[in-house]
Amino acid sequence: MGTEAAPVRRCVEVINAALHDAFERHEGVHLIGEDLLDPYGGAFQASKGLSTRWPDRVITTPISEASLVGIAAGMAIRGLRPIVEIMFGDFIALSLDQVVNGVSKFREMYDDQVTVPLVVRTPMGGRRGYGPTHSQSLEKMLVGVPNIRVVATSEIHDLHALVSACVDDDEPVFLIENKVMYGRPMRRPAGGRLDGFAVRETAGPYPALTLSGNDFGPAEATIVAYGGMVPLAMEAATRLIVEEELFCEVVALSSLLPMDLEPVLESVRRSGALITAEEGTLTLGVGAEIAARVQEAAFGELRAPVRRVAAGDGIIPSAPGLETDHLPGVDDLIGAVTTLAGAPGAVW
Amino acid sequence: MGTEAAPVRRCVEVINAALHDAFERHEGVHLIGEDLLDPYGGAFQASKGLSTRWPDRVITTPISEASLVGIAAGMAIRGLRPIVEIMFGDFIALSLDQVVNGVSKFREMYDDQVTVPLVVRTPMGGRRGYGPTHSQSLEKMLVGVPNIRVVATSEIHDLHALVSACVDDDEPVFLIENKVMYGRPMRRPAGGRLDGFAVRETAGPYPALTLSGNDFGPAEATIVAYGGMVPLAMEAATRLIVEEELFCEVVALSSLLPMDLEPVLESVRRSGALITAEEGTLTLGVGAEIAARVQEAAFGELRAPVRRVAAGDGIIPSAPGLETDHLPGVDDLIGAVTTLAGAPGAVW
Amino acid sequence: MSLRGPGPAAIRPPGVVGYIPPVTWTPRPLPPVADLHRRMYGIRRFEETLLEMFSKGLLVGTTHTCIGQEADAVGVIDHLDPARDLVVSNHRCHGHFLAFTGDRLGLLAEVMGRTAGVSGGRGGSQHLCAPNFYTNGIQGSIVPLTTGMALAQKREGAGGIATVFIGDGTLGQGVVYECLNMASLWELPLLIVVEDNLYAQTTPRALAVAGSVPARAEAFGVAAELITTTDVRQIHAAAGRGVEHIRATGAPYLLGIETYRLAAHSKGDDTRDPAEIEGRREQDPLAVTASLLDPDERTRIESACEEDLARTVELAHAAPVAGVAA
Amino acid sequence: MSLRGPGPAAIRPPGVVGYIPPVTWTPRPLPPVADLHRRMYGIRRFEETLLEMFSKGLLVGTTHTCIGQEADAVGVIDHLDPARDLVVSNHRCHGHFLAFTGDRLGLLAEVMGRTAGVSGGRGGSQHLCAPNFYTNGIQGSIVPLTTGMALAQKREGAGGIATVFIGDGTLGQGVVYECLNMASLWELPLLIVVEDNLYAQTTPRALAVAGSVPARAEAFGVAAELITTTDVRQIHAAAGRGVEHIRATGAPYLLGIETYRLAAHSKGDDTRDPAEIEGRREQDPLAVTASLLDPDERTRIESACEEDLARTVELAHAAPVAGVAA
Ligand SMILES: Cc1ncc(C[n+]2csc(CCOP(=O)(O)OP(=O)(O)O)c2C)c(N)n1
Ligand SMILES: Cc1ncc(C[n+]2csc(CCOP(=O)(O)OP(=O)(O)O)c2C)c(N)n1
Ligand SMILES: [Mg+2]
Ligand SMILES: [Mg+2]
Repeated sequence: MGTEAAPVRRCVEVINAALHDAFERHEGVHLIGEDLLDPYGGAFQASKGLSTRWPDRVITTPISEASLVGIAAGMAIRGLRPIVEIMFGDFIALSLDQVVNGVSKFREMYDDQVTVPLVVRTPMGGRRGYGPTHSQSLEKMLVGVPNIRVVATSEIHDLHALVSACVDDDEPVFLIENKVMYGRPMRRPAGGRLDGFAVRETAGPYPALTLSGNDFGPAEATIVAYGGMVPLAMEAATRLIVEEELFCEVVALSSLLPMDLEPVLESVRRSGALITAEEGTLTLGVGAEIAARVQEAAFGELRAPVRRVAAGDGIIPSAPGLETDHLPGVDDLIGAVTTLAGAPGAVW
Repeated sequence: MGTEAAPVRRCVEVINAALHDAFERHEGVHLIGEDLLDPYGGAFQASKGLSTRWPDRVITTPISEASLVGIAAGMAIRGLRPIVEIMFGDFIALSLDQVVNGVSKFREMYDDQVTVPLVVRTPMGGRRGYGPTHSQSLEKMLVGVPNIRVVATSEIHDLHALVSACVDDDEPVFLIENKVMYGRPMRRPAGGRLDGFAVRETAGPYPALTLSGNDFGPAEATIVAYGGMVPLAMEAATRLIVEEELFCEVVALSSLLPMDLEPVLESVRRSGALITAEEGTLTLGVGAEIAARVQEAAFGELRAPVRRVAAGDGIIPSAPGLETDHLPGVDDLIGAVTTLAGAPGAVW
Repeated sequence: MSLRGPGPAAIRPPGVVGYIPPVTWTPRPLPPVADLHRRMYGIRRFEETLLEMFSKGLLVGTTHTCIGQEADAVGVIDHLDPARDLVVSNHRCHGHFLAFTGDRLGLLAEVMGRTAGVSGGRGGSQHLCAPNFYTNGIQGSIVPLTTGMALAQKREGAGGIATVFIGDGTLGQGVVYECLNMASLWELPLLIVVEDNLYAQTTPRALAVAGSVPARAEAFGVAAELITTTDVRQIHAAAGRGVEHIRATGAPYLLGIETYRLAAHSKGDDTRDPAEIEGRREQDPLAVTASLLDPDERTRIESACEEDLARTVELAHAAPVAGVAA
Repeated sequence: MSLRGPGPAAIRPPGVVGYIPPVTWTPRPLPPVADLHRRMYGIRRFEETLLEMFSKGLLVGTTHTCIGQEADAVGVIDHLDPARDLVVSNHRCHGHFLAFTGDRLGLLAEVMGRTAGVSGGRGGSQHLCAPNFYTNGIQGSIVPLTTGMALAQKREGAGGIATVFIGDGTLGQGVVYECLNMASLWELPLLIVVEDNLYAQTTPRALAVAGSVPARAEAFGVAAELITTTDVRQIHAAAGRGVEHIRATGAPYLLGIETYRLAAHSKGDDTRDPAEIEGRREQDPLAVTASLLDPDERTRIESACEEDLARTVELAHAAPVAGVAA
């Protein structure tokens, strides 16, 4: 089940392989969630094969999201390493009491007498016509909760390493898996390059990748993105080079909480401008925290305010045309970069 | 039950009077929640007397927070005006599925065929030694949810008018009532002055108050606060005048969502610097959204980055000394103002 | 001296029990089988058409058909008065919607993402709204919603009933029991219909539902009945008993119907043994009614349905697409 | 042909049922009444001391005493083995904590906000942690936590039981039923003790609990018993039956104990009729045991307790205050 088995694999296959690997490495790893058993292996098939190989460590559950995360917390405190699969990220809302008033509190509230090494994996994101309750990007509801870790996958991250890091982490981790990403091939930099971009990747379990179209020369702007917005940011950067001869850097984060913005600040030192990109709704989205931190840490280096590109503050409609209008796209990113010279404060 | 009945009343009494008034004005107003019946009248006594006067419109419930907000949504869609009392704001986490995937979605998702005119009232805040699960300021979990309104009370707002506005609103409103505030006297500006400050108040149902120690002359900084941080910001501003001869403006918001920052921007035009003050934890707190908006809208007018004063990202400990250390206080606000001249980016 | 506290008779929830109890209703006799067949056939063909459109790539997103379970929708909803009763449904809601509203075009346009859809294209298959009809795709969360609506109906005093349809899998959600408790305490006119099709998505009931479904209601003091049938006449009779109980007493009721879903959970995701599905086809509710009909009458009914449906499809195709500038 | 799906015997949850069942245990005989009295008296006086300290302004925050309910803690927890069993409790947790750990100083220091407190002063009265003991102040949420711990214990195979204490009011929380369902399906060694003291804060049971408490467990296939007593001997016997059931079958159990809280919900917030409270004093569990003891023995036991407690108070006062630089 090594990562290098096949040259091109869909992201969901890599996640699946990493889960198999985690089950092999740790006796304590258990998977709990809905519709996990083979031949189905979870609604997005990320859990395929696990129940066949480890029938006593894959626990398919009733539809009881409010309890699942609490059950996992109990398992984790007692020495197991549970992984919870919440079928759609929208349903994380049902678990938030356990997250806010339990999982995130136990270690500190119990004076470090316990650890809660659990992983909650859940798919987020739209663009599949699933409508208002099956398309959201609700990671914003988690990033404000102290003492947990929130990690986002993207197709250019080493997903095998990322999933492994989450499982090995002694803190509770919420792993946000983008739905559209599942079906796309994982693409990794080779020789420090990917798709014509020069790439730098930070060290540590939850790396950020910085992509530059001109070998980290002067840039017009930095776009910080995560999850499903990463390929869109890359496409925007490519089109800006081709169509406008503007060079942008793209920073693809994996750790949303704790937030380590050093790669963003480093890029902003070259570009002097930052655009945050996220698929969730604008207000109090992840971009708000990034903007608040960067305007403070890089006040003297910003030649324009931090701009946020996000979904409008409303529902994600079901009809494809309405959904596309609602979600942030490549054109929105390009527009944000090209209007950087415009009047500040015009749009939020 | 008029607002002018007594010159000095505790905030909880004003809220209580406004609820009585709402029951009188609208047949459809119902109160639902735990331990509401007289003689108790709710854990903080805000609902006192209602069950005696309107026994068939005050519904005391089992401990079922996950359902209560959904029940209220059903009542509201069918033409009633329910008010839900969630005993402690910490328990709102139990209701978040109904908020995120129901209450906030119905009107838009159902193509404006319904409205959901409900109010959820809940006390937030610490400084009472109640410990990690009964002291939080979780309004941040609500402010990121599109299509709802989040309103915060403070002791210098006209609480009678504010509560009435919430009940009259056709959108779902979450009213955050500060616990420490309950027991303090409501203090209103008279002749445009309060406690030595000149005061301007915006029009509309959810006003913001701007306080100036030097009649809106040049100011060192603007402190934007809400809820229980309002009196602390006022105290900080007073001490800064007395101890440092620094004049700060304080903007006390009531509407956290939708966020109308015009009064803040107006004040920043005079001060050139903004400090956000909130009792909740820092990361992705309300201050993040304010900072993100203001740095964009007032980019050219800020002489320093927006600074955030908030609780540390962790639990609220129970021991009084630990709790005081953890929560933001007057000294933190004073420190933020006096170090404004310092190096930007030093602290978050 | 007993340690028991004051009993329910001594203390009533003052907030709710004081309401005027509902009074007038006329029990619904069983409609002619031809009529029931027509309604069920209309639902069946509507949903088969959706699946065809999906397989042709004419639809995107998701859909959950009630193929095999049409008798539940038709048998229960016949008892409801669209003017004063209301229905709340889940992801598998097309049958309930069509049985309650009859608005084929509004539903098809919605699933096709047209502005003429009942939710303007915003909601899609799982998020329908029409007068006295609402659906949502979050399992379980509709039960509190319906409970609140039942409370509003009790308050209104017009004798209306709030009916919510949930599946066996949704019995896993705790809010169901929170609401059984409150509906029982407050004596709300709430009808919970559990369509137990033996599976939740891929999960067989035995892996998700312990104990007994009616006992779960009865433990909260809610009257309940479980029937095992796809015969719309039996379902009609059982639903009649439930509705009568609610109209007469004002108190809630749970009706469990053991049935079977003949199509996939949504589109192609079926992990059940094909032989098992085949074995269930003889209980297809349409086979039951068809066997009772004169073949000519049946043909007449079904052809009329097909014509209606074809017209509906045409109209929906012609309707403006939501979110696309004209 | 039946429409019923595959029964529980045909399909078991593979993830959980495969575990090694717990095997060895020795049933606990009833300890001497003197011993039981000593334990209950220790809890009583500890909590009365807390209330005194509050009224003198020596404590801030909140506290919930189990005055009148001590027999539940002592009678149930006597059956548990602190080395392999675990206990999770709620806001009203001092009695459970003391019965399980005996650590008076750790608890007092915690409530007084001292670094020597069991949670370092971070948790306070409702958020205690000690080996195999955990509490949280959110009603209901501890039931999933305990269910997960029971699962871990089953996995471990050492025969441990996870016990959770909840109140009658907490039966309003849906997660209780989610977990009854899962514990039943997965055959988890979970003991749910419902301390039904007839009130939730100010709410009498009749306004919050419909139907029957044991029936709520049985509906999910969980064995249950309800007893109405404050006699620690009877509670000990009933808890023994529950623990024996779990150790023998591996399956969960619910024990309901109808009791009465003689003090306020937390400090001064009592809305009950004082006459009602007075009437309950003859069932004070300490009165029951005291009546069985030789007066001299009782005096010896109680004086020893008082001395212990006085020493504990002294030590706690001397301990460093959390968050205040030395
Ligand atoms: C809260 C929540 N969890 C999970 C899902 C995903 N989901 C959709 S349908 C379904 C199965 C529902 O089973 P059941 O209640 O038996 O209804 P059926 O599909 O059999 O009609 C699941 C798990 C959901 N929509 N909502
Ligand atoms: C989720 C939640 N809702 C409300 C409360 C506030 N509260 C604390 S104790 C209590 C009453 C609990 O009643 P019961 O379960 O009967 O236990 P008792 O206090 O009688 O021991 C309430 C409502 C809480 N702590 N958690
Ligand atoms: Mg089903
Ligand atoms: Mg109680």
